[in-house]
Amino acid sequence: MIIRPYGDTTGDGMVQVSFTLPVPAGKAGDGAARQLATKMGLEPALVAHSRAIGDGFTFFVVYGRVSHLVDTDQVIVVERDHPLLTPAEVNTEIRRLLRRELVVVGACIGTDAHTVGIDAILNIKGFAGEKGLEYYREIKVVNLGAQVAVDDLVTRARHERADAVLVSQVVTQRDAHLLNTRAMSDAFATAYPDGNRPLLVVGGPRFDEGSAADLGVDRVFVRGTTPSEVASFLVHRLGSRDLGASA
Amino acid sequence: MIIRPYGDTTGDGMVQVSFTLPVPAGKAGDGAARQLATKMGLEPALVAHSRAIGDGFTFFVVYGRVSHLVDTDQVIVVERDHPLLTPAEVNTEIRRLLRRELVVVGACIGTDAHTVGIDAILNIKGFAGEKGLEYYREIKVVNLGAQVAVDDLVTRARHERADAVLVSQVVTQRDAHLLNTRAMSDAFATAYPDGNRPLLVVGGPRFDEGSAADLGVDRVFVRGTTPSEVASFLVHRLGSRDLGASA
Amino acid sequence: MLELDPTTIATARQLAAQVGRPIVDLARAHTTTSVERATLRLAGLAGADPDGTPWANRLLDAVRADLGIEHGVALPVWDALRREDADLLTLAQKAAAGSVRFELPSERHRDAVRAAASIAVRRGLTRIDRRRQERERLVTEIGDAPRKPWIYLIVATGNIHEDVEQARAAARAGADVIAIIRSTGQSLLDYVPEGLTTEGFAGTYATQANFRLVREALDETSRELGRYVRLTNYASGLCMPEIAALAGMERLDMMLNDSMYGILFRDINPLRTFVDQRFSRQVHARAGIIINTGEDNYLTTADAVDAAHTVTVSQLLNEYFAKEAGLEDWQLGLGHAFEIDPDLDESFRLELAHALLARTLFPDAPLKWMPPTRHMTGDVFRGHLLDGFFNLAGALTGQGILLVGMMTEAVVTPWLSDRDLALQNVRYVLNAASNLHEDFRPAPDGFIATRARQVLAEAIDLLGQISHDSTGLLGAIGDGTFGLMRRPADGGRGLDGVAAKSEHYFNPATEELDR
Amino acid sequence: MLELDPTTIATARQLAAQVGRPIVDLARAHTTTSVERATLRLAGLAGADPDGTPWANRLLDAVRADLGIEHGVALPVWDALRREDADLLTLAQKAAAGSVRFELPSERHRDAVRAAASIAVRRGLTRIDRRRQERERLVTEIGDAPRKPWIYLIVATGNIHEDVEQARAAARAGADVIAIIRSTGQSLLDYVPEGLTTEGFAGTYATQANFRLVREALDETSRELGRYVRLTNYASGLCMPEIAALAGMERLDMMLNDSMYGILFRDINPLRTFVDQRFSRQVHARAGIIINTGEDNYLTTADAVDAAHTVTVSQLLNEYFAKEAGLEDWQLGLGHAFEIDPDLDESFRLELAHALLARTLFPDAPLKWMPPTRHMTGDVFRGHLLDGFFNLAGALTGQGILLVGMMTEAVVTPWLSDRDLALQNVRYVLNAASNLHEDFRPAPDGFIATRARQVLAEAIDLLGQISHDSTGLLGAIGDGTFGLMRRPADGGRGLDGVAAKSEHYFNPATEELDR
Ligand code: B12
Ligand code: B12
Ligand SMILES: Cc1ncc(COP(=O)(O)O)c(C=O)c1O
Ligand SMILES: Cc1ncc(COP(=O)(O)O)c(C=O)c1O
Repeated sequence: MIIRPYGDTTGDGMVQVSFTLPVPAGKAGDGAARQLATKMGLEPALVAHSRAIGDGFTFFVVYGRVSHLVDTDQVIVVERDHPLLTPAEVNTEIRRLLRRELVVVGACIGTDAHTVGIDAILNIKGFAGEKGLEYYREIKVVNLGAQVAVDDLVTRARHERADAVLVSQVVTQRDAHLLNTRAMSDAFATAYPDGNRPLLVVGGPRFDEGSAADLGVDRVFVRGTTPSEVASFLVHRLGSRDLGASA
Repeated sequence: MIIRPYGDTTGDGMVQVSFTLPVPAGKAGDGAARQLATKMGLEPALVAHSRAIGDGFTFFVVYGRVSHLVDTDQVIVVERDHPLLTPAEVNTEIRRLLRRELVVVGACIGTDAHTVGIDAILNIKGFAGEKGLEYYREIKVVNLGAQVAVDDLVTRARHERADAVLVSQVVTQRDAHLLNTRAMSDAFATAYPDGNRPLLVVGGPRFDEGSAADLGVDRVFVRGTTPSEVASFLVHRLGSRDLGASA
Repeated sequence: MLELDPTTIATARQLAAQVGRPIVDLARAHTTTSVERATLRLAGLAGADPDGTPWANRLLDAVRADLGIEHGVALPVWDALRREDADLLTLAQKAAAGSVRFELPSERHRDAVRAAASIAVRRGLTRIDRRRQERERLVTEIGDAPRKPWIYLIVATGNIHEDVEQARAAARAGADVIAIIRSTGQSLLDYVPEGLTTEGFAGTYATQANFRLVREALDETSRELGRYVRLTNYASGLCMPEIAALAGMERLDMMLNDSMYGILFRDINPLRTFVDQRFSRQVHARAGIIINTGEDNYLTTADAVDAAHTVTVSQLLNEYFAKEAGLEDWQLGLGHAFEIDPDLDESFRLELAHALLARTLFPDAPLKWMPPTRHMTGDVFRGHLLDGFFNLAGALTGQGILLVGMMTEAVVTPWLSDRDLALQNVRYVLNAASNLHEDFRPAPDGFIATRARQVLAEAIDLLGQISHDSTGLLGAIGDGTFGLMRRPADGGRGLDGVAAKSEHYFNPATEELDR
Repeated sequence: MLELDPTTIATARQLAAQVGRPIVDLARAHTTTSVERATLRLAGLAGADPDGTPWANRLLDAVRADLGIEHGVALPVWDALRREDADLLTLAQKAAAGSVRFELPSERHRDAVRAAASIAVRRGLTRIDRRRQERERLVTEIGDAPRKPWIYLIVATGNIHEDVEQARAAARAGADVIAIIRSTGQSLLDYVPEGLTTEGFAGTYATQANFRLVREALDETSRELGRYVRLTNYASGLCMPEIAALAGMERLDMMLNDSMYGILFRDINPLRTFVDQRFSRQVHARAGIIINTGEDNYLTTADAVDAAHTVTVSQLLNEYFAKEAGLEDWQLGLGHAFEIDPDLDESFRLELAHALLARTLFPDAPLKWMPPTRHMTGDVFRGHLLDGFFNLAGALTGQGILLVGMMTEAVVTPWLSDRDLALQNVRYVLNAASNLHEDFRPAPDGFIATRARQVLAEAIDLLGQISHDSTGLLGAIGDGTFGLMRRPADGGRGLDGVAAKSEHYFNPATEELDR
């Protein structure tokens, strides 16, 4: 289906934009803002507000109509291609598949110390009313906490014979989350024989779900993830994977 | 000069966008939002917020980096190509040019009743500390007020032998301001022999200064206009115009 | 609440009465084309001719051509009905075709004609009575708004069908009152458009069909939500009496109806306006409709601090005129607004002072609290913050009807998302600070109380001047006392539609309503 | 202010002392690598080797290799200096090259060595004293912040040169205090980086050179603006003592310095932290630096309502430790935050209750009031509104240091425009409602007072439990009492850098500071 932004009538295409330009406030500045807005597709573009910040900078609020069409059929979303299981179901699956506990090693790598997110997934306390993975009888959770160096993570994963490694990245300034994630996946790639490494799962509020392949991991989770989504994914993947190897 | 938006470091190109799409909230919705943002040039585009409005709609806030470059040399602004005069100077100029009062007819046309703007230009009270045109000894102001029909405006302009007609348009919904302005300039074109019509000046907070030609008027003023800017423009144009005709 | 000297308050009301009485006398002594058309509409005349001119206008114009309006339409029209023995519509059509001559009934028919007219008009009033009972029933049946202030949201798509959708969405999102903005300029039309309309600028037309469509839709939504959602529109303008009649017959719940708005902001003749507003308010009173007055508008053209007392004066006058027309305290949505320059020191406390003054002067009226508009800019972030403080002032000072402010006030007519953000804003403030007023205790002689007393004193001075000036209120309006708008008594639109009542004047509607 | 029973308050302080005393005894009985390095830095050792390891670390490690740190570095180092008769830097270089052996001075040299060490270290302390006087002079000369609360703005570009620009812009835009955020992870470095730095995530490094550069830039801006603009950075971490020393020597004006933050949020060993924080606070006390504590952080991991009393407990402990270390009331920027779920009923009044409790418990401390962070979302409009109510709460409850909240809290590190919008927000609120507190009178037994008393009671209960439990505060920290973070006494980073003082232990800095 083809749709357009909706201001107050179907198809009006109205959007709001704000940004700062390194120009002094004034007519020329407004013109520069209009130029940028036009390049973004706003036509006409109304510079509704411009305010000087310090000397060299001006902040702008622009309203306008974009002609871009959104084709909802072209939207690629990482939809769950597997059922969402209850803890009980997850436990049974694990027993069936592994005949032993599923070992999950979790950490917040690099210099990132934001553990609330990963704890929401791992700790019993859980998130959004769901209990975390520690609550699952058949899952053994090793939560390494924050600011874990990639090498230490690999070593611990090995030592714990981890089936899955869960990594959180919240700080994204200067793409820290991408750099750290790639460093992590590379390290596992080199440390393990092909196809034999644990499942690599990263999560954080500012990741792009579609970037798993690009980051060299098996799955990327974003804001609002709940523990059961993660657990269901893990058993699903382990099921559809040759287990002889990792055993 | 080539510049880019400034978030917190030079050249980072960061902008904020918000809009509503006629889609239900959810992953697919976020994907649609990302698609639109990408078409606007945000790469990567982070859907920071999405919230359902009613059933069929979702509001999005998106942050991201645009690669568009702004070329400040390409910015066209309607810069004043004439000096900004004091009331005294304006009066002298008028005396020199016309040897009589300059007649200005002002109105808020169509169904628009927003007179504060035009009154700010015409009334003695003025705007931003400047006195309005009524204060100028050599200017005769006929302020017809709000919701004046175009035909009545033309008739009065004729009857007053107006040198300039000042029109305000504040309501812009469904391009009311453009429709009304065009209707007005057409009416004057037909009512007056070529090159003989009074100066046509429109103003309002949501006009594009560059649209004068397109609207068939001599000048467009926008938000923040002050009376002296208008007065200076009038005498400048009258000066650079063959006066025999209008006399 | 503030401590205000009761005698000072009494003086203020007395002066307002002195200033208002001569205006009421004028209103009683005159009639207008719209008053007479409203009478025809109450008697059941509806619909329009092929080019959209309402039959009420066609019939009235015919009568007027023959006799003028100074005797009222009732006598000539029902006399003609007797002669032609036709129904109103047929008569209107014949009259439009020019095949009817109108005259006053002869002595021997006069009583019969009066009686016939009265019966016909009473039908309209009875319909209004039924609609009022219906509202009362629905409110008890379905339930009322959960709290005060009522949350009042504007819808203005310019297409009645989009309006219906957005009105429902707004109600579901938490609005207690929905206002359908009408098209710019309708107030200057000397007739009420007919049918469902899908055009207009910054809103679509106020028509009987549109009223009915939206009210029905909201009845449905009200049931769905378990709370009766109120509907409002605008009366002020050249057709105040007729729109009031239609609103009553279609069970609108509130109407914007100000005694001076049309004069000041639409340049409608003062006399015309005062005659029309009195009749329209009598109809509102009967219909159990809550009126909203327009003092807030003054602060969009005059400074909210300098002109604060003119708002108080206008509120007192609106109260006087309203009560004289039969409205009760609970029906008086007196207007005021949060329009003080936000860059002014203590601006928020000044707003609190003004809001508390109104609250204290009119303890039983559901005050209408308008959001910042004039000082809103394209900085929508700042605007959203200002609206939050407006909401807080509303909660702290116990306002009755809270108009939801939109961050895009200075940019566009509200977007769907603007309304949603605005409602979240209101909900946060009302929820997070709902009972903060318990901790809000302005010192008896502190900044707030002192400012409130000063404004009241200035209001009393102004009323005093007006009442002593021979030209009275009309003179004051001519001098730009309100909203800096100068409107001379003999200027403005619609004066030609006013006539002094003749000694034969008869209008069954006013007879009934004046009781 | 609230009415609180003085004896209840006294009890709370007593209990805090009972809980804190054993920790102070521990701190006195131990030293750490960072304390000893700080001593060397005070004695003038600066700079780093070619791969960036500070000479202070190189020298200390050499000493430690030979003797451990339990005797302190002073005796072995100044004994070696005597033998080698070199200056500190040369000695460090030789030691790094492995060409020096360290030992305790022999009986006959001990006094001379102590004396030499004391003279050297006192030079550093004198420099700190001079910087303090300099600040006092500048504040009187240039002028101080115009009002309370002081407006505190964060700068975090990750490049010190961009930081300088943004710091100046922020000051011109109205900030009274500028915080340069350091790079994530610096707190886990067991050394202080050297030189001007242009990298880092979410901030750049805290180095002596960076401190100096920004302070000088702000001195210039302060003169330009006619008000002394304060500079802040972070002490907490593995190098608290050294950073404190550098901050004192470079005239920083405030430091984030919490007795437990490192333990809870950086998993640094409790013993290490308690020893380091004591020394660092003694240095801050001497430097006339205002500390900011970190209770606000607890509310980012624990619920602001359920855990409200843990904030109070932590404030009381931070106060106890601070005073024991010689800090005075005016130097205690005790932390708390506006972190209650905004969807909670009465959330705003609950915030007011908590803020007033802190205000009343610590009347002479410049409380640090932190903005909403946890409940901020990508809805920047809603966020801007929340920040406005945070600002209002700050104004109503007389907070001392107002951290400016940014609408993009949940999205990015602050943008230039975010700071500007945030400052406008603060300015509007402080200006429009500056004296609203005069009208804010929580009823003695109303919602707010009751809630405040309840939180205080819960705090006293908790302190009681901790003081009766044999494991005391260390046990409580192990159980996740604060911020739901469980940190066992023997866990965490940096324990290997702690040693019990030997009977020979000598440290001229502590001797001087303990006076
Ligand atoms: C709490 C918090 C802190 C706490 C952290 C306490 C702790 N132990 O975690 C404290 C106060 C210590 C802190 C410190 C700092 N913080 Co901080 N902090 C936040 C805050 C307010 C909330 C983060 C949070 O807890 N969200 C709640 C959780 C549940 O959501 P979540 O992390 O998104 O997790 C969910 C999903 O993402 C997903 N998920 C996340 N991880 C994983 C992993 C896996 C495997 C899976 C499957 C799923 C998953 O599932 C979770 C549940 O749905 C945010 C601002 C905000 N409102 O977002 C800033 C924020 C994250 N912090 C920030 C920064 C910069 C810092 C500091 C560097 C300096 C500063 N500004 O304070 C320091 C240093 C921290 C460091 N070294 O990393 C920035 C990051 C900017 C950026 N985009 O890079 C933010 C955005 C604030 C800001 N705008 O400046 N912070
Ligand atoms: C004041 C006001 C009113 C007053 C008008 C009183 C009066 N006598 O003018 C009242 C309350 C009556 C009113 C009513 C309505 N208003 Co109104 N109103 C405003 C408001 C709050 C301020 C406008 C204003 O006075 N600005 C101050 C003046 C000085 O600025 P200005 O007009 O831009 O003028 C300057 C320049 O533009 C320029 N200029 C302007 N005209 C001219 C002409 C010439 C020749 C020159 C040289 C220069 C010039 O110079 C001026 C000085 O610098 C705006 C919202 C806002 N904050 O902008 C809404 C707004 C304009 N109103 C609006 C609407 C829709 C209405 C209504 C239709 C319904 C409603 N929402 O209330 C009604 C009906 C009005 C009608 N029939 O036209 C919308 C318009 C939406 C749109 N973009 O189309 C706005 C934007 C509010 C909104 N978001 O809904 N309104
Ligand atoms: C009292 C009153 N009447 C009527 C209106 C609307 O009138 P119009 O339709 O002429 O814009 C308003 C708008 O603010 C008002 O306040
Ligand atoms: C008391 C205290 N110390 C230090 C920090 C910063 O520490 P780090 O640099 O480890 O993020 C904070 C941040 O919020 C803090 O509150």
